[in-house]
Amino acid sequence: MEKLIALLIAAPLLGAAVLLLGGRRLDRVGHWIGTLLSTASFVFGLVLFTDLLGRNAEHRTLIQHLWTWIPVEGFQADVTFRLDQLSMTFVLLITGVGSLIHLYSVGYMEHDERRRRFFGYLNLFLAAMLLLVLADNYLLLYVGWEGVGLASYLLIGFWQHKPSAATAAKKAFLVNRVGDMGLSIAIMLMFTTFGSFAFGPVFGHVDGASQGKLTAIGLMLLLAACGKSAQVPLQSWLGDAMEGPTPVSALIHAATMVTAGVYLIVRSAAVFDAAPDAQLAVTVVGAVTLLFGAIVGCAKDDIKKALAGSTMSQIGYMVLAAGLGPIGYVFAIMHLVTHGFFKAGLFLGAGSVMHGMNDEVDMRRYGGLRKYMPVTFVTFGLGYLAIIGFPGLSGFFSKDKIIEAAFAKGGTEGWILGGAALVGAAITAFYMTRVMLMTFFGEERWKNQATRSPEAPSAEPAAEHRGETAEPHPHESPKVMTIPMIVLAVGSVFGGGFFSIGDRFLYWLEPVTGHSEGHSPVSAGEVTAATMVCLVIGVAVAWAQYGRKPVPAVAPRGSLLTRAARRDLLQDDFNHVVLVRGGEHLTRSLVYLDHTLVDGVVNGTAAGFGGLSGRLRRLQNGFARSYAVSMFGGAALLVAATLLMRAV
Amino acid sequence: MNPVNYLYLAGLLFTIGATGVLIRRNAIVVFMCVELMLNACNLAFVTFSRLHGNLDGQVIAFFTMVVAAAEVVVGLAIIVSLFRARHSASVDDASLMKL
Amino acid sequence: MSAQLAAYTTSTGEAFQFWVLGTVAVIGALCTVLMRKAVHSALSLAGTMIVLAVFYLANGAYFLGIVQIVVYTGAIMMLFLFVVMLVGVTAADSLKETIKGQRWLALLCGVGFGVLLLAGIANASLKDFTGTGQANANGNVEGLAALIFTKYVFAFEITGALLITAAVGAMVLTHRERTERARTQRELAEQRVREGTYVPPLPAPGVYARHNAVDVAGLLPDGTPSELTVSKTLRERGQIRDVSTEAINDLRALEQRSKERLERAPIAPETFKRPEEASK
Amino acid sequence: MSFPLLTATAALPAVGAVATAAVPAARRTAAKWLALLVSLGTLALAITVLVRFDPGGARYQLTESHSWIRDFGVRYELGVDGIGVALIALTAVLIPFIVLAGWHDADPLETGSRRWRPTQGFFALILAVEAMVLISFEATDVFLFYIFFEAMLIPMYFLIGGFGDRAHAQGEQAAATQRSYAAVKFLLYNLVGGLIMLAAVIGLYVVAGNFSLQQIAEARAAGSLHMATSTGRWLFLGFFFAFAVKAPLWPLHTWLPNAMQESTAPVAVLITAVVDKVGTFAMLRFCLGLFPEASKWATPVILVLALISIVYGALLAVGQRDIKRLVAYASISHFGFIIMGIFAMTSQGQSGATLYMVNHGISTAALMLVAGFLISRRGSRLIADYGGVQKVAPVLAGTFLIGGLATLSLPGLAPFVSEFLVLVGTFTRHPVIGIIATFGIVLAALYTLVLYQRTMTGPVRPEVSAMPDLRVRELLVVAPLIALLIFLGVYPKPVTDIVNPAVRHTMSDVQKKDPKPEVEAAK
Repeated sequence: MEKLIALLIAAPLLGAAVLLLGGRRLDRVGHWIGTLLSTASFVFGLVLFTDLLGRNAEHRTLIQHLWTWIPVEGFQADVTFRLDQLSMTFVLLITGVGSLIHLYSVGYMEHDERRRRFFGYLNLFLAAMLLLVLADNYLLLYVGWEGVGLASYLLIGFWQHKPSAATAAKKAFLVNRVGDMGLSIAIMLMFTTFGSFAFGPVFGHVDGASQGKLTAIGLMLLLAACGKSAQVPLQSWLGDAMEGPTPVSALIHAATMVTAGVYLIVRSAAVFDAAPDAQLAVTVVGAVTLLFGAIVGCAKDDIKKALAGSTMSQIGYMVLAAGLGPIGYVFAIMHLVTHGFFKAGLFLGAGSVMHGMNDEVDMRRYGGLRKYMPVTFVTFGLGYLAIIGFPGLSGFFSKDKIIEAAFAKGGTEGWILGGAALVGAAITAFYMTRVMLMTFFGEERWKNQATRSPEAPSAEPAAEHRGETAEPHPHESPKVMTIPMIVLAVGSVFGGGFFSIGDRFLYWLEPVTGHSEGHSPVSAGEVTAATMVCLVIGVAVAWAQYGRKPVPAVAPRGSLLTRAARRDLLQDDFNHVVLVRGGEHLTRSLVYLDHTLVDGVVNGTAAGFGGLSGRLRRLQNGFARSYAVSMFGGAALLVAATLLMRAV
Repeated sequence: MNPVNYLYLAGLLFTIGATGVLIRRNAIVVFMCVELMLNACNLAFVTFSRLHGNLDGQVIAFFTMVVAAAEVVVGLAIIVSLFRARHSASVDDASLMKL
Repeated sequence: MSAQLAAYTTSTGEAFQFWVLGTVAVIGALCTVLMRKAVHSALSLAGTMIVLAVFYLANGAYFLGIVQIVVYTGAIMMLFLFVVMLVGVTAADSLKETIKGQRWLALLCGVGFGVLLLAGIANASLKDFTGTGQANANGNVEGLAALIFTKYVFAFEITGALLITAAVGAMVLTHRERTERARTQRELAEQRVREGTYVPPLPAPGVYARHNAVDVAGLLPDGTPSELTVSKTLRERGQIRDVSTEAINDLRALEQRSKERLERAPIAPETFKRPEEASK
Repeated sequence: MSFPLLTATAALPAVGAVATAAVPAARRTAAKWLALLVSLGTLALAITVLVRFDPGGARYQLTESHSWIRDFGVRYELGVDGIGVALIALTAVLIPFIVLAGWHDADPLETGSRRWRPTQGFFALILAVEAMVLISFEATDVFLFYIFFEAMLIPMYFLIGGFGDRAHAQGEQAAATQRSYAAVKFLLYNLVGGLIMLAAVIGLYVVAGNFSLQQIAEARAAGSLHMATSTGRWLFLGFFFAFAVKAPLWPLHTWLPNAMQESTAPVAVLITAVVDKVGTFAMLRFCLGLFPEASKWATPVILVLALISIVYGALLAVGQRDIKRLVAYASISHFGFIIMGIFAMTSQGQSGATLYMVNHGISTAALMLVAGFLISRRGSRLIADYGGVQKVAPVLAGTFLIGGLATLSLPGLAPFVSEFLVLVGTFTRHPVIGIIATFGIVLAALYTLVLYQRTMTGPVRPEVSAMPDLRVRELLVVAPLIALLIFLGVYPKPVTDIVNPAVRHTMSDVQKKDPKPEVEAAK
C-alpha cells in the first residue's frame, strides 16, 4: 500500500512534464489531461484514505523510502514519504479541491491560447504541494515548499505580458524567499542540534535539546510560515498575487498553498510544544494578522483583494490556533479544511461573477447580480454564511472552537487573544456582508456604462483579447464552472458539522498532533453567544452602510483608516521606502564603488607605473654622451664596490 | 722613487681621457680621448710588467696598440662617412637612439 | 741610461725625469681635452704619447717605446691629422655644453672615478718590485717575440686577422660608390639658374693691384668687402684679412696728394671769345 | 605499465587543437566538426576515467610518474582523486557544448568589417584550454600543475581579446578596444597571481626538496618535513593568492566581469565554468593538502572574504544593466559559496563545495549560453533592450528561466544540493557566517527574477517581435544541460559517492573533525 504514496505525486508531476514539454500538439486536449491526472491523484488519495481507516489509530503512519538523496559524511537526506493522518487530510484537501478547480479552469480559461501551459503549471503545483505535505524530512519538505513557491510564481505571472502581473509574481517569490531563508536556517539549526532533520529523529530528541536552540528553531519555522501563509510582517505579497487567474487564487492563494505555514507549525508541534516562547510569538502573529487581514478586507473594492484580505485573516485564525499548542492544533487543521472549502468556493464564485461581467473586479460596478447568476449567488451565499460562522455551517464549528481555545489559553494572554479573535469575527462578518451586498444586491451599477474603468484596470486581460468595453451582459457561467462551485458549497455547508459530530476529526488527528482540553475561563456556551453577538453586529453595521443606502460607484475618500487599509495599511509603502529604495541606492553605490574603488586601485597602480616609466623615459635622450656618462658612473660605482669589498 | 707613481700617472691620464670623452662633442676629439685612455692603460701594463718582472704586460700592451690601431682605422672611417652623410662631426647630431 | 740600470733601480734621474715629463704628459692630456681646435688637441695628444714612449723606455719596454713612437705618434696621430683636414677644420667647435648638466655630471664622475682609482692603487700595497732585469736578459725584443710566437700566438694571429678586417672595413666604409652619372657643366649651370643662386663666376679676390692675396676679400663698389671672393676653406677657418677701410683711406690720401702736386686751382668759369673779335 | 589514460585524456584535445589549427582556412566547417569530434572523444576518455576510478580505492588513482627535470626533482606525476575526477568529467562534458554553442561565433564577419576572425583558431584555442585544464586537474606534481595553471592564460587571452560579440552598441572599434582592455586585465591579474605563486612554489621546493604531493604528504606524515610555521603561512599565502585571483574572490574579482562581458558567451562559460574551477580545485588540493596548519590559521579571514564575495557579488548583480555582467557577478557570488565551503573545514562544506563546482559549471553554462543565444539574436547585451521575449520565443524564455532558477538554486535543481551543503557545513562551525550567507539566496532570487522579468515578460518590444525561437543546434546545447541539472538535483548520489572519500582524505589532511550535534554531544 505504501507504493501508492509515490503515485500521488507522480501523477500530477507526469501531467506537468507532459503538458509543458508536449508542445502545441497537446493544446486541444491538454486541459483534460491535467484534470484527469489530478483526479487520478485524488483517487489514489481516497484509496489510501480507506486503507488508513481500515487500520487502527497507532498504525496509521505509512512510510515509503524511495532513494537516498544527499549522502554526505554525517549528513543524510533521503527521499522518503510519510503518510499519516495529518498529511492524509492535506492530500485529500489538495487533490480534491485541486481537481475541482482544474475542472473549473477548463471553462474559465477557455479563451486563453496558453491554457495547456496553465494546466501544466497547476499540475506542477499539485505535485509540489503533495511533496510538501508528504515529505518525511524537512529538507524534502523544503523542496516542496519552494516548489509551490515556483508554481505560484508561474501562475501569478501567468499573464506575463502585463507588467503588473510579472511584478506581482516576482514580489510573491521574493517575499516567500525571505520565509524560505527562515526554513533553511531552521533546518541548519536542526542539523547542528539533532544531527538530522528527519521528522522522526528531530521530534524524538526534542527533550535532549537546549531551550534556546528550540526557540530559535521555532522562530525560524514561524518566519517560514509567515512567508508562505502571508502572515504579518510578510503578508504584503498576497494582495498582489490576485493578479493571477482566479482559479489560481482559489486553489493556491486560498485553499492550499497559503495554508502550508499552518501545516509546518502543526507538523512541528513537538518542537513548538517544547518552546513556549516560540509558541507565544506564533499566537501573536496569528492574532495580529487576523485583525490586519480583516481590516484590509473591509476597505478593498476589488472583490478578489477583499477575499484575499479575508484569507489572510482566516489563516491568522489558524496560526493563532496552531500557536495555542495541543489545545488548538486540531482546530487549526479543521478550520484549514473548512476554509479550504468555503474560501475556494467564494473565489470560484468571484471568478464566475467576473466571468459574467467582462472580468470587471470593482465591486462598486456590480450590484443586483443575484437575478442574473442564480447558481453563483447561491453557492457564494452559502460560502458567505460559512465564513462568517453562521450556526450550523462549517465555519461556525471550526472558528468557534478556535475562539474557545484562545480563551482557554488562560491568563491575560487568553483574554487578549480571545478578544482579538472575537473582534476578528465581527469584522469578518462586516466585510463579507459588504462583499455580498455590493455584489449581489442593491441597484445594478454596471448599467449604462462601459465596465472598463481606467483607474481600476481589470485583472483578467482575456477581456482585452475579446476587446469588450461595452456594457456587460451578466450571465450564468457554464456547467463546467458551476459544478465545482456547487460541490464546494456543499462541502462548506456540511463539512464542519460532519467533522464535529462526535469529534471524529479530533480523534482522527489526535495521534499525530496530540490534544489536550484547556479549561477555559469562559464556558463554550458563552463563547458561542459572544461570537453570535459579534456576528450580528458586523452584519448589522454592514447592512446599515451598504444595504440601506445605495453604494457610490466611485469610492468615497473615506476615513484615514480606510485609506490606509486600501493601501494594505501602508505596509507596501513601508517596504517600498525602506527596502526597495534603500536597496536601489545600496546597489547603485556599490556598483559605483566597485568601479572606482576596487577597480580604481588596480587601474591606479597601472597608471602609476605608466607615469613612472614615462619619467624614466626622459633619461633616454638618445645622446651617446649621456649614455656614456651613465656607463662611466656605473664603472665608478663598480670600482667603489670592489674597494669596499676589499676593505671589509 | 717607486714605479707605482707610473700607475698613478696612468690613472690620472685615464680619468682625464674619460672625462674628455664625456664633454667633447667633436667626434675626432672624442676619439683622441679614447686613444689617451688606451695609452694610459698601456702605461699601466708596462709598469706592471716591470713590477712583476715578466714581459706579459708588455705583450698585452703590444696587443692593445694593435687593436687600437685597428680601432682607429675603423673609427675614423666611420667618422668620415658620418661626416659625409651629415656635414658635421658632432657626436650629438647622431642622437637617433631616442625613439 | 743602460738597460741594467733602468731595470733594477729607480734612480733619482728617473725620478726627476718622471716628475718633469709626467707633468708634461698631464698638461698634454688636459690640452687634448680642452683645446678648442681639433688640430691643437691632436698635437698635444701626440706630445703626451711621446712622453709615454719615453716612460716605456724607462720601464724597460724598449720595443714598445719605439713602437709607441713609430706606430702611434708616427702613424695613428698622423692619420688623425689627415682626418681632421679631410673633415675640414671647422672654426673651433664651441665648448659650450648643449646637454643639460652633462658637463657637471661628467666632471663629477671623472673626479670620483679618478679618486677611487688612485685610492685603489694606493690601497694595493706594491712597495717592492722585481725589475725586468732577467726578463730582458737576452734582449727585450727577443723576450717579447718568444712570448708572442709561443704563448700568445693565437692572440697574435687573431689580431692580425683583425687588422686585415679593419683595413678592409675602413675601405668599405669610406669608399663611395658613384650611384648616379656625374652631372655635366650644362646641367650644373642650369641647376644654378634654376635655384637662383649666384649665377655669374665668382669675383676675384684682392683689391686693385695692391692686395692681390687670396685671403683678402674684394671690395664691392661701396667699399664693403665681399665674402664671396675668398675661398670657402679660408672663410671657414676665419682667415680673411679685411683690408677695406685701410684701402679706402689709402685712396683718399692718394687723391689728396695728387691734387697738391698738380697745384690745380679750382677752374673759374670765364666767357669764351672768338679770336677775330679779340683782334679788333 | 598500464595504458596512460590520464595522459591520453589531456593529450587528445591538445593534439586536436593542433590538428584543428592546421585545417586550411577554406575548410572552416571541417575544422568545427573536427573540434567537436575531438571534444567528444575527450568526453569518452573522461568517462572511462570515471568508470575506472574506484571510490573505495587509494587516494590517487590511475597514477603515472616519470622523471622530468631530475635536478629539481620535478616529476611528470599524474593522478586523480574523487574531486579531480568530478571536475575532469565536468570539463569534458562542458567543452562539446561550448564548441557547439560557439559554432558560428568565430565565423568571419559580414563584409565591411575589418576584423579578421580565424575560425580554426577559435576552436583550436578552446581545445588547448581544455587540455591544459584537464592536465592541471590531473597533476599531482606542484611544478607540473603550476606550468599548466599559467600556460592556460595564453589561449584564454586570445580567446577573450580576439573574439567578441558580433554586434556592439558603440561600433566595431570601441568593441575592439574594450575587448583588448578586458583581455589585458585578465592576463595581468592572473599573471601577478601566478608569479606570486611561482615564488611560493620555489619556496616549497626549498623547504620540501621536491614537488610531489604524495612525497610531501608522506614526509609530513613521517614527520620528516621540517616547515617552520611562519614559512608554511607565507607559502600558503603565495599559493592562495594565485587561486583567489583565478577563482575570483573579493576584492580580486574585477577582471571577471570585464572578461565575461567582452568575450562571447561560450568563452565566458569557458572562463567561469571551467578555467576558474582550477582555482577552487587547487585551493582544495594544494592549499589544504600542503599547508593544513596555515589553512586553519587563515580560515577566519578567508571565510569573511568569501562572505563578502557572496553578498557583494549578489548585490552588484542586482545593479547591473548588462546581462553578461550580471551573470559574471552572480558567478562571483557563487564562487564565494564554493570558497566558503572549502574553508568551512567540515565534510559537508567540502563535499558541497566540490559538488558546487560541478553544479555551478553546469548551471552557469546553461544560463550563459541561453543568454548568448538571446544576445546574438538582438545584438545587444543591455537588459533594457529586451522585453516580452517570452511571448515570441517561449522555449528560449523557458530554458532561460530554468537556468535562472538553477542560479538561484531552486530545490530540485542541482545547485540547491551543493549550496545547502555548503551552508550547513559552514553553519555547523560558524553559525553567524552561515546565517549571513543565507541572505545570499534571497539576493540571488532578486537578481535572477529581475533579469527574467525585464527581459522576458511585459509587453513585447518591437525590436524583439521578430525574434526566432531556439534552433535545433541551440536546443541540442541547452536540453542536455538542463536534463543534467535536474538529474543531479534529484539524484546527486553518483557525484557525492565519488567525492566523499576524497573529502575524507582532505579532512584528515587538515586534521579536522566535524562538530558533533548538540544532542549527541549532550550524551
